[in-house]
Amino acid sequence: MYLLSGVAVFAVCAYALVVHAHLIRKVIAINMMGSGVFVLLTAIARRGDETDPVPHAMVLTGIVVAVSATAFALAVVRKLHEATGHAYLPEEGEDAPPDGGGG
Amino acid sequence: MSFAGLVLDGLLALSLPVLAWRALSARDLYRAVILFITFGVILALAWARLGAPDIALAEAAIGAGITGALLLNTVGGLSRKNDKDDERPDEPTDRVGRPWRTRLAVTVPVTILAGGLAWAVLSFPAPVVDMPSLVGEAVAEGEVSHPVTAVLLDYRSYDTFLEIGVLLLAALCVWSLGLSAVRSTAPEAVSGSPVLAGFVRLLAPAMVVSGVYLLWAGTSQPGGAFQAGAVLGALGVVMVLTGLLVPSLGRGGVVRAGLALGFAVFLLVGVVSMLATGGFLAYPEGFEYGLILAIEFFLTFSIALTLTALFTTVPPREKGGGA
Amino acid sequence: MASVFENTNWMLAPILVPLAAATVAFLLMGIRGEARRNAQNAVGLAAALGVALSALALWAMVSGGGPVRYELGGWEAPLGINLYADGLSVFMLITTAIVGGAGSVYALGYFSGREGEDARRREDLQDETGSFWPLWMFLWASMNGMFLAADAFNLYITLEILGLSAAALITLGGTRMAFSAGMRYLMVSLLGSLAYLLGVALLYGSFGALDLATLGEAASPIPPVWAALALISLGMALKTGLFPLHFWMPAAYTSAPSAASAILAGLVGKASFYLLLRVWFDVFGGSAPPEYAGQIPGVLGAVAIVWGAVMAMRQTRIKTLLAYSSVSQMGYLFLLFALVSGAAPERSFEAWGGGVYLVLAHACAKAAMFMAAGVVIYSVGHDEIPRLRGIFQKLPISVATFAVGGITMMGLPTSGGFTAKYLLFTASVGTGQWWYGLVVLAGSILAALYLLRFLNPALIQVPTAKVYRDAPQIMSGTAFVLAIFSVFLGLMSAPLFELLSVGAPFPSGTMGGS
Amino acid sequence: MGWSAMLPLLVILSSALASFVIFFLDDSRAKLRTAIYVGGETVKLVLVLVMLRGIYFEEDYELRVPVLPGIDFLLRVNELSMLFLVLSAGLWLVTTVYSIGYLRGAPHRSRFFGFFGLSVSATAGIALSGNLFTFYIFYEILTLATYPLVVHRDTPEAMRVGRMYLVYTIGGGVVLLAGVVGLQLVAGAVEFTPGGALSGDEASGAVLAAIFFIFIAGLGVKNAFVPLHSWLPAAMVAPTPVSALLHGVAVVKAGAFGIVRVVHEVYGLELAQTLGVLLPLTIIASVTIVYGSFMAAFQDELKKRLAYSTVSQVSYIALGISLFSLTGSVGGVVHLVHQGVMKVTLFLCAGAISETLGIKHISKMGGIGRRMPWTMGAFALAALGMIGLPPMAGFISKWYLGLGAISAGQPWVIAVLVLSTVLNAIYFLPILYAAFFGKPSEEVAEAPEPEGRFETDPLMLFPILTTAAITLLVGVFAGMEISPLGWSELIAGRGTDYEPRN
Repeated sequence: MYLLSGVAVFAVCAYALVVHAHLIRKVIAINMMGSGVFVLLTAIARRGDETDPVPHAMVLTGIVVAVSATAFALAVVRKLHEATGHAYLPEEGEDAPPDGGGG
Repeated sequence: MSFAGLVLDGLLALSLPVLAWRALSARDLYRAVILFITFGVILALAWARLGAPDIALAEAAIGAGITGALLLNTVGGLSRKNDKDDERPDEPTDRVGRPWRTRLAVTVPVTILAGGLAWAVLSFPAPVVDMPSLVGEAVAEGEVSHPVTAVLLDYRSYDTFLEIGVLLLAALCVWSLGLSAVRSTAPEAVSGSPVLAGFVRLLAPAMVVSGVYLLWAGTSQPGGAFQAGAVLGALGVVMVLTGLLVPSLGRGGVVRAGLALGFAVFLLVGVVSMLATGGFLAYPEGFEYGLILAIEFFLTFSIALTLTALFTTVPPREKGGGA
Repeated sequence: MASVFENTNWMLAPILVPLAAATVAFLLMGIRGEARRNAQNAVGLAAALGVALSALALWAMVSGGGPVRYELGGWEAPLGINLYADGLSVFMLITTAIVGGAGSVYALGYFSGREGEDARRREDLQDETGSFWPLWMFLWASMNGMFLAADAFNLYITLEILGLSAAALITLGGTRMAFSAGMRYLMVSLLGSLAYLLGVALLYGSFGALDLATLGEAASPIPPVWAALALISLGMALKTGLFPLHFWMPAAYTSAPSAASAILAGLVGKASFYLLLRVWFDVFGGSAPPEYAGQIPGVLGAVAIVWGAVMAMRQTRIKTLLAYSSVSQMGYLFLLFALVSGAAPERSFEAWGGGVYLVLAHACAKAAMFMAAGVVIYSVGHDEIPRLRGIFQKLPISVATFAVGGITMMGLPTSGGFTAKYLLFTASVGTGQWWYGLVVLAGSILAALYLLRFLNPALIQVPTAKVYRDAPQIMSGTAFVLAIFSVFLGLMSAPLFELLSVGAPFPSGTMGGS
Repeated sequence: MGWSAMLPLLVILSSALASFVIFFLDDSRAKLRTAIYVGGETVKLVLVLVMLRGIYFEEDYELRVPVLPGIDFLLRVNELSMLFLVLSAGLWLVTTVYSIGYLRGAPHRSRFFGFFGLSVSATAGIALSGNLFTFYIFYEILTLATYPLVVHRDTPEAMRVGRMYLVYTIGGGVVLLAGVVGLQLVAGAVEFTPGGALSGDEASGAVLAAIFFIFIAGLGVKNAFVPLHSWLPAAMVAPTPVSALLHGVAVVKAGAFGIVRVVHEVYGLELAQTLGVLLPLTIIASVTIVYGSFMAAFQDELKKRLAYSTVSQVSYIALGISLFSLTGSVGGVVHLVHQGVMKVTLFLCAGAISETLGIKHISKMGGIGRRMPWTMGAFALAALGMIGLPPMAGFISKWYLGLGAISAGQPWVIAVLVLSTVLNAIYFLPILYAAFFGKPSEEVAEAPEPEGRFETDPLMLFPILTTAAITLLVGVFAGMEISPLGWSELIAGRGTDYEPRN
């Protein structure tokens, strides 16, 4: 049951990650995608007679890694917002103007 | 499993993807973040049900708590700037990114992905390696009785070592951007409120005590450096929000040393053990418990400090501690 | 001396040395100005030396005694985490030692720019926060850690360190474009790692182990394994920048500071490619991936070769030209999947070895070329080709570096690119898939065309752009030496292939001839 | 590794190392550069002569280094190598001396001489390669080393041509590589063997024939077979010594030499005949000969006319090789040398004229023979040789080619030779006539008087006279055993027993 739940969360967020343009939504999507994997791992840990601690350790590690990445991602979003006034990534083709666009 | 339990599990399992969907398609970003935090809380519940109290604790403190605070902080920072800059005033509520054609084009592969994954997870074979009993045997012989802690700090200590490296790296990455402090997103009344500050002052010792307890308990029951560090990190965030801690946290050198401490101690223990026993992170006989506890102590400190630093995002000042 | 090299603790040095250096360099960030730069430079160079020495030690160890396994914490797999070094691992370590070492030396000069010399737009040469060295050391450690890892989850952590530090290095560029490129790379990288992690979760769910060797023994063709392989391949193809997943690459390589671009383009993409090699050929060793599966990366790689080259021809900046050239060159790497799973198993080592050799050859040449581009930007303030007509008169060494590095792109002798492409071509004809061979050959001509796009105007004798300041000799010198090295790589292939054959997934005895 | 193994390598390195050193010299240090250069050349020539003697007495020189498992880097010397090596080393010396005069005071001389030396090193490598793989490596190095020479003037026009040059030659190289790999896969490592390395059992005849034509297509670019020739006239933008190098010694010849190697020492005449690949080659060569001659007649720019002449003349080599006849082969191989000497002379003259008088077009060369008698005398000698006037070098070639055509049963080739000779006469004789008997053109009349004792820079004049003399001598003394002809007979006769020597 939780196996499928994890898969569903992963798929929903994968969809949202591509569809939504706002970077904060993308960050949230990636975070929850990770959670989907973690749910799957924990569910795997529960399959046998006794609980398997190894996936638990993996998830704990994963959570810490996720918060680290999120913190950096959000900081870049802020920086981008400072520099450009919005929090979107340029669309394909916009990001390599001939003069480098670096301003 | 009881019927009630089954129903609860079903509800939790079902609500996770639904909440995810709701959060990501929420009307505005604030709502999205709030739904994200709710998702985290439900997730913590689910983990508790799945027999993973360690993860539930960590998720509540880090996944929902600190990540949520980070998101709120950023959303607040962005919308504040937008007040001044009317170029895209509607930004925080924006949610439509792509025309329907693109959406359809994305839906098809995602559906295939979901279907394929579901098929895959439903056809798991019986595992070749019986990992639980392997761990069980090793724990029975070792000095640390809580299996998750034993895995984290002994059998797979190298992973944990690198993971602390990730935390340190994250702080470094954030600082490399040279951001200035976000003015506290909490309403003025909150950050300046003496009542709240007083409450936090009262709360702080309690949280420190619970953090230390978690740390110590971790060797024999759920808890450990991560949970303790997460709780203390959350405390740090609250203290920054209420103005009890300056965003730069203190003198640069001290903060830096504090951040690197956990990683450095881990590295040092690894190298020393390599010299002593010939294997990296192979604890000498009899020192296992003490060394793990020592590492955990420093980790807790560094994790808490790093989480707080990741929240403030402000590089430390090199001279004096003024914000 | 021999006994010293037999100590398997050497295996940790390529990881721990840069990690320790990263910590020290991080602490040194607190010092200001010249003193910090000097101190960080010293730490960085010491680490580069350490990595080089340990890579050599491992070379000696692996060549002498075959693949080495190291049990971390004294715990046997599958309970504990192992490190594992075979020929491929050591080959990759040597690659990072060479290119990373050169990148470090280059950075000495690159970040020595003084503030306020000129108000014109420049790359941020100051590295005001002193972040370059610690970030780069983390990045280096993560790559080396990846090459030595024998544990699926451990690989995930190294992937994350790699992604974070690489993204931060891109944002060091400090421009608007650098922030968006860094953000895009970060997203791509996180998505790639998550896909990988999900794949690992599926494998753990199937077999209950994370140790690669254990997984390799247990692997059987069942749905979760296919799904895992697909997810891992997708994630790594995304991070490597396989067409059409290369969209993040041009902006990322272009907007990073050139010292970082050289490292990113030279090494970072190769790390995820390495992981693909491991997973396909060592973990699943031909048991799980169906014969035709290799055609997918193969065909995409072939398209990438042509597409990247055509796009490169249309660029007006040196760095974007080089970035698209990377898209094209990365395509060559992916050909090997089609060639290895082809009908003629005796050709497999050729294809595999050719691809791996191109990793080294391309890393050296492309890093050198990015370094040369950096010298141009440092001196002139931009890298726009139309405004660099006749720049050879002012910056002969850098233009020469570009030209010499280009020999590898074109796959001409005696460069390492020649050796690699020769092998790939032989394998494609030998397995009856001559159409891949045609693409390999066509790629050489296309490479000549896009290289001339810069070389032609650069060599013309016309009044040329003003040089605002002279780049430190160490920058142009390093780039040139690295480029020259790449040209002679073709002559040094014998010992390197001997190394590669240690623990290789394919027998090497049949190579060449029939 | 003994002395005899190192000798071939030293021959290549002597000029390569000198070139590397020269790259790092400042342009102004002409004396030092010349000293290094001449030093390298002297060493090289001595080594070549030592080897020449050794080969004559049937010593072996072989250096084998495994590069990839199963693939060797192989330098091995045989009579054919020596022929090409002596040609390249000798003419290199001459053109170098000439270049020193030609480029006096010009920019980027260090770059020029560096790549000049590298090109000749690559040519030496081509001559000494013992297998196809090694041959290919040097063939491509030659491409790269000559590119900077072609674009030496750095004008937009030069860059455009350089691009064309690179695309053509790299394209050719890539096709050649396809052939090399194809043969490697079919027959394993193929080493050059007099009389042919292949037995014909390696694969079906169709496959071997296909690979043969891949080789011809790849080598045909440098050899400038029609329709792959258009880079050659365009490459005239290069400084004249470079043109001389490209036409007489290095690039075009590398293609021709490669064809000789492939036909004679990879496939062998007999196998090639059995596969039926010789006749198509004869036809391609014939078409190129006629087309080149024809085009040459329409050029007014002297260097362009010489370039088309090269297109035509170089294919004599392939023509001779493609005749299933010992005599034909001798004619082809000997033309490798003869054409080189004659064409270098012509180019050096053209360069001297344009440098001294600024004249580049034939229509302005009226009366030039009176202003520059020695130069034009040399030009006349070489041009008459090209036409095939006895006893000049070109006559010997054509004579043997004609005999070969008859003995190979392809008498129509005679018609090609005659037609080409007529065209040669049409495009050379008017030049000679105008130069010596025509009315002085404005440019010639207004040209300044020579500054010194000589009509032009002595460093340019002496090389011209030297090569002109050689043109005459190789023809007059063709009967001697060590003449190019004698040597070619030696080459053609090895490993063959299908035709008695005539």
